[in-house]
Order: sequence, then C-alpha cells, then structure tokens
Amino acid sequence: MLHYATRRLLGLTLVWAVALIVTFFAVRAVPGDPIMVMLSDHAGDAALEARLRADYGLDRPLPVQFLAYIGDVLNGTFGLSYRYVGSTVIDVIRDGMTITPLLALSALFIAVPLGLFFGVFAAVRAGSWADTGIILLLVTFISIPSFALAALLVWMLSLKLALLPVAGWGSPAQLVLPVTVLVVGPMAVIARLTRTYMLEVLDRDFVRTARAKGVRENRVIWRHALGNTMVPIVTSIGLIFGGLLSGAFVVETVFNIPGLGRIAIDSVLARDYPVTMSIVLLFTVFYSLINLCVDLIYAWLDPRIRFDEAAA
Amino acid sequence: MPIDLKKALGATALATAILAGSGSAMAADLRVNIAADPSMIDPITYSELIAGQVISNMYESFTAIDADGQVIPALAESWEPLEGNLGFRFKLREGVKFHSGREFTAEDVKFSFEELLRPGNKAGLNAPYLDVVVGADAMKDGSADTLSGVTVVDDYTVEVAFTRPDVLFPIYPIYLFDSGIVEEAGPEWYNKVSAGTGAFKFENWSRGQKVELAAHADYWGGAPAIDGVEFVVIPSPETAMAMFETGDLDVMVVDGPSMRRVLGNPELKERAITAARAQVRYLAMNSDLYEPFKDKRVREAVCRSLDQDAMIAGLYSGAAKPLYGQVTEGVAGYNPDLPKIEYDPEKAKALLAEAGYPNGEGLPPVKLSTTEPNKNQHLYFASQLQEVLNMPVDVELVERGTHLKSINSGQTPFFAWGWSAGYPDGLYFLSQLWYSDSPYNRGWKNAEFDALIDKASMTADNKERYAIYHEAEGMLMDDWGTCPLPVSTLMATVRDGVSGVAIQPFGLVPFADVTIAE
Amino acid sequence: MKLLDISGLSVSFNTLRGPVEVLQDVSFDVMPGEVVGVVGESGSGKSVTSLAIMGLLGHSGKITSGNIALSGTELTTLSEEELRALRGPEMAMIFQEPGTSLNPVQRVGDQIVEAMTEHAFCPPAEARRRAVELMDRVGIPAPDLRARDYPHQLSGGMKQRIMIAIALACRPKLLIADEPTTALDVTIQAQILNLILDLKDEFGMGVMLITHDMGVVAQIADRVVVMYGGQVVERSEGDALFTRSAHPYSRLLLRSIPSASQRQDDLPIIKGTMPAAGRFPDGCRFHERCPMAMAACALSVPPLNEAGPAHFARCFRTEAIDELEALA
Amino acid sequence: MTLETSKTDALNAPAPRRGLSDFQIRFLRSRNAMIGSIIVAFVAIVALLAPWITPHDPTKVSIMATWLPPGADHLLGTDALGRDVLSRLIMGARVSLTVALSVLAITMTFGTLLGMVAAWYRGHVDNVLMRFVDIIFAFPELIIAIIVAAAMGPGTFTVIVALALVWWPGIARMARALVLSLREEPFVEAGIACGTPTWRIMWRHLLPNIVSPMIVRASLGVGMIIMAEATMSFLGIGVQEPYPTWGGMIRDGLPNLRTDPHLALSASVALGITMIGFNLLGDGLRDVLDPKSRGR
Repeated sequence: MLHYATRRLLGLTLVWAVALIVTFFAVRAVPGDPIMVMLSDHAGDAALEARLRADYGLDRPLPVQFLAYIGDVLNGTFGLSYRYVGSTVIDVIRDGMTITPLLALSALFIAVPLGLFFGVFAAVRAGSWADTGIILLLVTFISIPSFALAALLVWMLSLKLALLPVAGWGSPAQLVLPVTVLVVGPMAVIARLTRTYMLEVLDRDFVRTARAKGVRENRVIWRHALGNTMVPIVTSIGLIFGGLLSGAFVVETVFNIPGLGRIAIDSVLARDYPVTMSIVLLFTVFYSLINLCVDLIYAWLDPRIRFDEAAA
Repeated sequence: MPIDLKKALGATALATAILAGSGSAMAADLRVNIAADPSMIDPITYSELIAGQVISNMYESFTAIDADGQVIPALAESWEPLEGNLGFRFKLREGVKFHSGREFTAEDVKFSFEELLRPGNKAGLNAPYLDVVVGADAMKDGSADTLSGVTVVDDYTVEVAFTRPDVLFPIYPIYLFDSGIVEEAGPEWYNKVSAGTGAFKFENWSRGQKVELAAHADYWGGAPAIDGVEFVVIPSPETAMAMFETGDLDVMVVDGPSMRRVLGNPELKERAITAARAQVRYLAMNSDLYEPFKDKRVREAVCRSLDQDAMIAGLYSGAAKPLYGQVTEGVAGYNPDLPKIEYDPEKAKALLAEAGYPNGEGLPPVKLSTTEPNKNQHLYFASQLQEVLNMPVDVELVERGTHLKSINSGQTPFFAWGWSAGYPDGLYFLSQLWYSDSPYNRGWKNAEFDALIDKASMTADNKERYAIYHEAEGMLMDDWGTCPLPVSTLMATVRDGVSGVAIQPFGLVPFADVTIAE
Repeated sequence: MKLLDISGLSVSFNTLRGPVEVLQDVSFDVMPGEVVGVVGESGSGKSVTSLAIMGLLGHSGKITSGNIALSGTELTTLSEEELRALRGPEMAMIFQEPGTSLNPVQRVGDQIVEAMTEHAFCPPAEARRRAVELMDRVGIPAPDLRARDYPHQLSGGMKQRIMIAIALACRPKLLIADEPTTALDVTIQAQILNLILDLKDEFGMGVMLITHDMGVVAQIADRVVVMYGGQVVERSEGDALFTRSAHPYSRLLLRSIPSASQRQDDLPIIKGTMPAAGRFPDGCRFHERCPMAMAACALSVPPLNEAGPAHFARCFRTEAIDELEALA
Repeated sequence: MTLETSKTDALNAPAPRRGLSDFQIRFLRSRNAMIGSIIVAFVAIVALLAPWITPHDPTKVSIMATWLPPGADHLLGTDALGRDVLSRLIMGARVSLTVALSVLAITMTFGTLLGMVAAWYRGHVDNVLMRFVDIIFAFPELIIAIIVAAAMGPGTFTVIVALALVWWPGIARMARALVLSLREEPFVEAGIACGTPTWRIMWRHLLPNIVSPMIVRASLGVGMIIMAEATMSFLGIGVQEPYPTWGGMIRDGLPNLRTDPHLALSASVALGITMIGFNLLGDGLRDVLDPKSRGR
C-alpha cells in the first residue's frame, strides 16, 4: 500500500507539473495586462510602465519568467503579488488556504452522512410517496443555483428573522449559512447516488442471504447493503469535492469570506497572475490529493480491489 | 461507516472555536465598509482609490479638504511662492507627532519626497506631483541620491524649488511620512506599521477581511474620541446593506445599486449623507477613428440624443447630477452658469441630416466600448442613438485593463468614461482629458484650448485662474468636443448614535472627529 | 408432527402489467429428518415457494391465500420481526449462486458469526469459536485462517460450504437448499450434496431440496414434489415417482436423468418452453406441450388426483399415462 | 425467462417490439419521467417559439420604465434598463438550451468516440487518452471554464467551448468503462473471432449497447450544463449582452433582491424549474431504460 501510494504520488507530481505549465501559459493567454491594471487610469505613461514591467520581471522572455516562477514555487513564496505591492503570494493566500479547505471539508462531513441517510431512507421506501417526496426535494436541492439559495437564506434567516449574521468570517455563527449553502447540493447528489446504488444492492443475492439468516433489517440495510454501495459513493465524493471547491467561489463571494475562491476571482480581475496561478495550482494539488485518498479508501472499503486496479 | 464522523466533526468544531476567538470586535471601533481589499496601506505605493480611504486616515499632506470641500492648511500652516512662481516656501505646523512619537519636521518632508522618487520603490499616484521639483529627474534615474530642489531651512521651514511654475503644488495630496521609520521598522515597513501624522495608526490587516486602525493619542488635532476604525472589506453592496441593517456596520459607503435602495427606504434615506462627486463623466468621440465625428454637427446630434434627466431618473434613481461642462460641482473652478444641454431628438435628427446623414443613412457601423460595470449606461446610449439617429451602434464589453490601455492610447473611437479628481481644482480635468499633449487626451484637440491651460497653470490668483478655466471649458463645449454625462452622487449612511461623519467630494472626511454614543 | 406443512399456498407478484399469480394452490409437507425434493424447470415456482416459506418474497410478492406451518406455527400471519426470529434457528436456506450470495466486503468468518449473534444464539466469543468449528465441519481446511478471508479469495465450492455453515449456524430444524449445486463444478456437486445429507442426519433437520435435476432427487429424496407453472403437478414417495410416475411432465423430466449434469435448457425431450407467469394457457398449464393432451385439457384445470398411496398427480389422463411411452 | 428476475426481465428481453411497449409503460408509469418530460417539453417549446411569443422586444431599453414591478403590461416587470423581464426570460430559455444542446452534441460525439477508441485499443492509446482525461479532471471545472473564458473573451461561443472542454472527459470515461465491460461479452468476442471489421463492431454492436446509459447521462447532463452556463453568466464570463441569460439576469437582479425581487426570482425560478425538469427526466429515463445503471 505504501508502495502504491508512493507510486501514485509520483504520478500526481507529473500531473502537477503539467498543471503548472498549463496554468502559467493559460493565465498569460488571458487578455489584459497586469501592468495596465496597476497603472489604471494612468495607463499611457510609458516610462512608468517600463519601470513597473522591469520591477516585476515582465519584460523578460516567457521561458525566463516561467523558470523564475518555478523557483518561486519551490522556495514557497510563490513569487510577488502584482496587486499587493511588496507582498509575496503566500502572504496574500495564507489565510485563504485554511479557510477554503475548512469550508469544503465541513460541508463534506455534513453532506456525506446526511446524503447517505436520505438516500437509504428513500431507497428502502422505493416507490412510496415518501420516496417520491424525497426525490423531488433532492432534485430541487440539486436544481437550485447556489447563488440563489444563498440569497434566499440570507433574506430569510438573516434579514427577516435576524437569526444569523449576513456575512463575514470568524465566528461559528458565520459558518452556518455558507456551509449550509455548500452542503445542500452535494448532499442531494450523494443522497440520489445512494438511493440508486442501494436499490441495486438491495436486489442482490447476499442481501437475501443476510435476511435468510435472520439478520435484523436495520443491519441488513446499513451494514450489508450500504457497505456495498460505499465504493461508488466514495468515488463520487472525489468529484463532489471538486464541486465543493468550485462552490467556494460562489459562497465566498456571496458571504464575503476571504477564502481562496474569492481571492482567485479578485486576482483574475486584477490580473494578479502569480496569485491566480498559485491558487489554481493549490486547488489542483488539493483536489488530486483528495482523489488519491479516495482511491486509498476504496481498497479499504472493498477487499476485492487491489491497488493496481484502483489506479485504473 | 467508513468515515469516522465523530472525529471529523470534532475537528471542525475545534477549528471553528479557534477562529471564533479572534473574531470579536471592540465596541468603540467605527466600522466602515470598503468595496475591496486595499492593494496597499502605505503612502509610497499608494495608487488606488480604495486604499486612499484607509490611507487618508493615517497620513496627511501640506493641506487637507474640510467637510465643505474647502482646502485648509494641515501639516503646512502657511506657504508663499518663491520668485517667479518657481517653487514654494512652506511654514510647517509645530508640535505634530508621528505615530512613532517622533516630531514632524522639515527633514521628513525631504525624506518623503525622496522616497517617492527613489527608483525601485514602486511609487504610486503621488510621485508624478513631484515631477516639477528640481532634481526629480536625477532622483528617478538614480543619478542622485538626494533631491536637490528641497531645502531644509530650519525644523519648521522647507523650500521646494520647481523647474516650471506649478501654482497648485500646495494642494496636491502628497502624504508626508516619518523619516525615522526605516530605522524603527526596517526597510520592509510598508505592511507592518504606519508612519503618518494622521488621527489613526495602523494596527492590523487581515487580508480580504478588514484593516484595523487605532486612535493616535498624540494627534495634533486632538485625540479621536473613538478607539479606532475598522475597514471591513465587503465587495457586494447587497451584503454591505444587509450588514448595515443588522447593525454590523456603523457607516456604509453606498455605491451602485444600493443607492436606489437607500433612496427608496425612508429610514435609510434619513441616515444618508451626500456630496457631489469630484468626478467628470463624458462621452468620447474620436474623429480620427470614426469619420462622421469630424463634423461638429454629428457630435452635437449625438449629445442631443441623450437625455441626462432620464438617465438620472432611470439609471441613478435620482442620485446623480447633470453635467454641462467638464469641471464638476464641488471642485474649485466649477462654472454653475454653463447652459443646459437640452435633450432634443428633433434637432438631433435635423443636425444629422444637415451633416449629410439623413435618418442615419451613410453612417458606418461603430462600436461603443466599455467594461462590464458600465454596461447599463452604454446599452442606454446605444439604444438612444439607434432610436433617435438610426445610428448603427453596438455595445462592446472589454476587459478593464485592455480597455484602459486602448482608450489611453487613443485607439477606442467611441466610449463613455469618468475621471476622478486627484486634487481639488478644475485644472485636473481640463489638463488631463482635453489638453492635446496629455497622455489621457480623449480625442478632442484644440491649440487655443491648450494655450489657455498653459496660462492657467502659471496663474497663481485663484479668481483669475478660474476665469481661464471657464473660457477653456466654454471652448470645449461650444465645439461639442464631448457630451458631458451625469455624475452620480457620493453617498454614505450613518448609524444612529454615530456623529461627526462627514462626506465631501473626495469621499469621507477622516474620522478624527467621530463619536459613538453608548 | 409435520415439520413443514404447506397447504393451498398462492402467491402473486406485482408487475408492470398488474398482479401475476406465480404460485397457485401449492400443498406439500416435510417431516423431520426427511429430504423432500422439489423439482421443476426454472419458473415453475419452486424458488418462489421457498422464499414464501422464508418470508423473503419482498415488496412485490404477496401470499394471497393458503397456509404455511412450521412446527405447528403458522407463518403467514407472523410479523416481519417474528419471522426474522425464526430465520436461522428454525429454518435456514442455501442459495443457488454461492458466488453472489456472500457479502463481498465482510470476512466469511464474520458472516457465520453474525448468523449466531443476531439471534443471541450464543455469546460472541463462543460464536467465533463455533464458526471455526462449523467451517471445519463443512470441510474447509485451515478454518481459522480461512475465517479471515473475504469471499473473493475462496473457490465456488468453498463459498457454498460457507453458505452451508451460515445456514447451520443456529442449528435450524428446516433447511431449504435452492439448487445448491447448480453453479458448481460437477466434481464438487456430489461432495456438497453428501455434505448436506450428512449434516441432515447429524443435526436431525428436515431438508427441502429444490432442484431441476431428477437425477439428484432420485438419489437422495425421501419424497418428491414436481412443480410446473406455479402448481404442484405430482407429489409422491420417492420410489413411486420414479417407478410409476403419474404425470406426463414428470415422465418426460425423468428421461433427463441420463444427462443429469446438464441444465434444464438442454432437456431435449419436452417441446416448447414453459410460458412466463401470467401467460399460462387456460386449463391444464402443461397441455400445450403435452404429447398426450386432449380437448378437455384446454378447458379446465385438472385437480390433484390420487394416483396411488400417498401419490397425487394433476392430470386428466393419469390412467392412460403409459401411452406416453408410445407417443414419444 | 425465469421468475426470479421477473422484475427486470423486460429489459433483457431480446424481442424489440415487446421491449418498446414495456419502455412506454414504464415511462408513462414513472412519475419522474412524466413530470420531467412535461417541463422539458414546455421549456423547449418556449425556446423554439421565443421570437414569436415574447410580449415585448427583450432588448428594448426604456429608460423611463426601469424597475417596474410586475403589472398588466409587463407581467414580470422590467429590469434596470426598463426591458421586459418576461420577454428576456423567454429569450433566455433559447440561449440556455442552445448552449446546452451544442455542448451536449459536441461532448457526446467526441467523448463517446474517444472513450470507445480508448477502451477498444487499450494500451498506449488508452493510456495517453486517459492521462489527458485525468489531467483535465485534476482541475476544478469552474477554473477551466474561467481560464478559457478569460483567454477567448466572453461570449456564447466561448461558453460552448469552455463547457465542452470540461464535459467531454466525463463522457469519454463513461463510454470507456461501458465498452471495457462489453468487450468481454460473448457477442463481441464472437464478432472479433469472425473477423468483423472494428468499425462495424463498434457501430453495430458496441454503440447500441451503450446508448441507453449514455442517453440517461445526456439528459442529466443538460441540466448541469444549463447550470454551468448560468454560473458562468453569473460570474460575468458567460453569454454577453444584448442576449439575455438566466444567470446574467440573476446576477443583475441579486443586488436588488429585496427591493425588486422579481428579476432575480423569476430567473431563479425559471432556471430551477428547468433544472428540475431535466433532472427528473434524466432520473426517470434512468429508471426506465437502465434500472441497473451504475454509471455516474
């Protein structure tokens, strides 16, 4: 297993390297010149422009800039921010680096059990009105755009009922709304998947065996049936986590949370290349690590899977 | 269950608890929203309006602007021109203490100027004001280490010599800072401490969240009554409004769509303070890039097709003022007597026909370019021009940086834009936007106009100078060099119990005199 | 006393096109210590019968009439929880596909232990010890090691032995074996059958052996029930059926004995295929395929007539059954 | 036919005539599929007829009639430029569906083709293709969309390209997985053994067998693409003015949610209902076509 993990990590390094290259050049393909943004209304002052360009090394050929960026990544500063004068990228994103994963992980740890519960609940009542009701509810949850849901919740819970703070970051109460908005979609996705897989597994022979030996129905469902749906569900959790990271863009914007998502959007608008690239890189690393964990969890969940297969 | 939920949830709760510890705000801090994280908090690299809101509470210049928009002495108590208007001798205020506790003297003025010009310091908006100072070029290209044009006469007297007359120099907002700061906090002091004389000093900057300032007890104007100021970063006006309503903000700077909301809500409207904005707006028509604009009648037709009153009502919900020239109310040299530009579609059509384009026939297609935030205005212009003149206009949205470069290099034929004053004098607008040699010239050029501007910058007498502005501005308007556009009002709302918050055309007055009841 | 007594059992399933009756008026019994063979093609209703006994018909299946008594206890009126308590200690079942009938993500030892702990049959520690003993008893070498294996690590025969160990864990009085050897290699089949017979004697169980294989039945069944189209078509002592079968379907099935190892699809002798449930013809359900059918056969369902001592057949032409030999 | 599998046997039935009628019955019986298809049909008809059924010109600016509340002349009121919200909503359906169907057509064609090729030839072809897919998967999709949008400049074509780029790998992976499992099936092995040309095996044997899970995926995909398009428009990198989009309407309406909820709410509701429609239809189709589907 250690061997496998090492091998996968090596493979991931390759992916990260590609990501680094792609991001570097893609970000530079974006129209808009960071120096022009710095100059703002004063764009046109050629002397100032040339000076700034030299200050930030933007007058050098692209390959040189690229090598310099790799150096900055390796020394952990990720280079100088274009927008925050005199700050390194790591200074800009340090707080965000804990905030966004915290948001995404809290949402995941709430969404998974809730999703499993609703999915199982609906599956064991397949075809009943309770099932139809839950499905409709889940479809609605999946269908509501997160920005609309956020606005609705703020309007109801913060403004009309004054129960929760409107926005911000720092207190547990300020976590409630953003996490709720993040939870709803993935929870519904997991619930729907769980229901589908449960329906299939509940038809399988070993479930009948469990019942035939007199296992209590609860244990049949939660231990035997659900235990066998975990592999596909865990697979999708990897993807869902990617969705949560993306969801952070919207939620952090709406709730004014200084996480990586909002910093990323700000940096794109400000043409703060080094920050944008670093965040994309971080997201990529984070996301691929989560998927590696998912693959490792597979093998733990399903003894039939050998690590070689999990990689495929 | 494969995931240890208890452990996982426990970890989250713990993390939340840790975060909560650092979150509570002090009761006597004034909480104000800013629309974006400032890019800097130091006076050297200072180069954006948002950062200005924060920095102006920490740093001061020779002069300041009071709540009525009038220039008043600040760090300079008085000044007199040197011979031939080639410089000024400033008498500095005595007994002014920096945040470090050191006393402000003439050496600090010299130091500040030098730091602004020193190569590699990435100086921002304030450095260009020093271009007229003797020795500035040598400083900039690194051939001199000191600024020869600045002479420290004694601790409280400093002379600044110019290469050419610049009568407005004393009102330029050049922030002056502590020459002992590098010794005290090291060369990387920018984001760590403040080195000003203002009523507040830097305390903490949580990026993306807030900038906290603390009261400067030794402030020469008297220690502030509040403990500090907290600038909360809130990009969404909707969120800002919600936070103001729930009492999470003491002062809300109102922008964009929120203005409608404030004006539509009697309770909020009552708490609103407003000022004319020190900004001009204009529709630029570059005749080099779009042939029909060469004809003055076409330009007039365009201007007469736009209804400023309708725009103010429909797009600004009334929170804007019409503009009939290129100097705005609240800025010295404003001419209140300029004739109103009437919305007159019939006359517009007639003018266009006279120019050889009856009912728009023969007009080549043209793009009206702008950025996303200004989209609505431009959609209105396009629809009016299509409807009234049958002009083939399309709106094109361009990324901001690209747009700025394009308009500043004179490559955009047709666009509307605004220009905010850097100092409280009408010369700023006239010399930057419509002076032929300005890097920001917007497509109308006139030698007589240029001559008037040159003359104005050498005229020390205010009254005399304003008369020149009026003449030049009249010349620009008579030739329909541009269509002035409405300028939105500056607005802020103030929570009950908070007093002393004032707004002037350049924004909120520093919060030195604010008190919070309770 | 009868161990299992089924009388007049009818079961229907809800399908897309409405309810379909898949069992009609099924009656037979099993005595303690006895092997009853239930024979028929797939779809004849033999598996549904066993599921009905176990109470495992699921949501779509429903007992519409009839009774099932296990050691005198009426099962059809029991609650789900009461039925569950009986599954394991009173009745147990082995399925056709050992490959899919074990939980793939649970160690096989645990699956045996679970059968006991779920009924508080014995304390967990003892259950663990007993599980290894059982594995040893059903012929698994190195049982203490194999107990830690997952199903995919075992061969088909081994898996079926585990299934048997699970079924026997709580010493049931009735063992239902649904085609226990069909999915296995021919060489293993006999071993498993012998194991079941040995265990029957050792545990004193009644066994209901479901199979399509007349050969197997001939070898080990004390009594035989032949099913077709959801009905019992013939029921007798083992010998009687083989020597004097009174139903044409049984007779034709018996001809398959020489090729006992083949699957039912290969039965070459009976023309056509059995219709799906709900599509049975009126009258005798076999008449369309019956070489000796007559007009009356298509009009009404023949009753289960006595054809000899403890021997019943559902055919109008039982007396003329020997004509079949001539026809075929 | 075995009784034990009677619940699902209709699906495995070889006779096409019977399968079809079963499909119809299942479809008509499926509450999800019915509600979903009614909604989808409604949205599709609205989108198709949009230019003829909008009560006003959706791009007509009326500066003196801004922010009108819903009323007789403007059933859903007007927006910040006095444009009729209902008309914009109707045109928005057209834009959303155009984008979604274009993306779907592109990704389904290329994704399926590449997935099949990867699974069929395995080895290096598979390795290269799937590593490429992995890399795309390694980026959160919104980031890819943002980069593409930023690089190409916003616009309808950009949205289609960006979303197609994000979507095809999922399709390819699914097609690959389906073909990999089919490859071992006797009828395919028989085909190979008989020397049937590869393209023929793919076209005649593989494709028809992966069609129904792919259709399910497609119908669920439409909803997700519409949402993605709306999110891009919401973030300002989507379809541009003067074309109305639901995402753009929500973005424009959100700052005024409390004073003038009609703009953001009507677009949110339209988007939500359309999403519900496609999701229900997709779920329903899955239940009907492919109850054992395990594809994601």
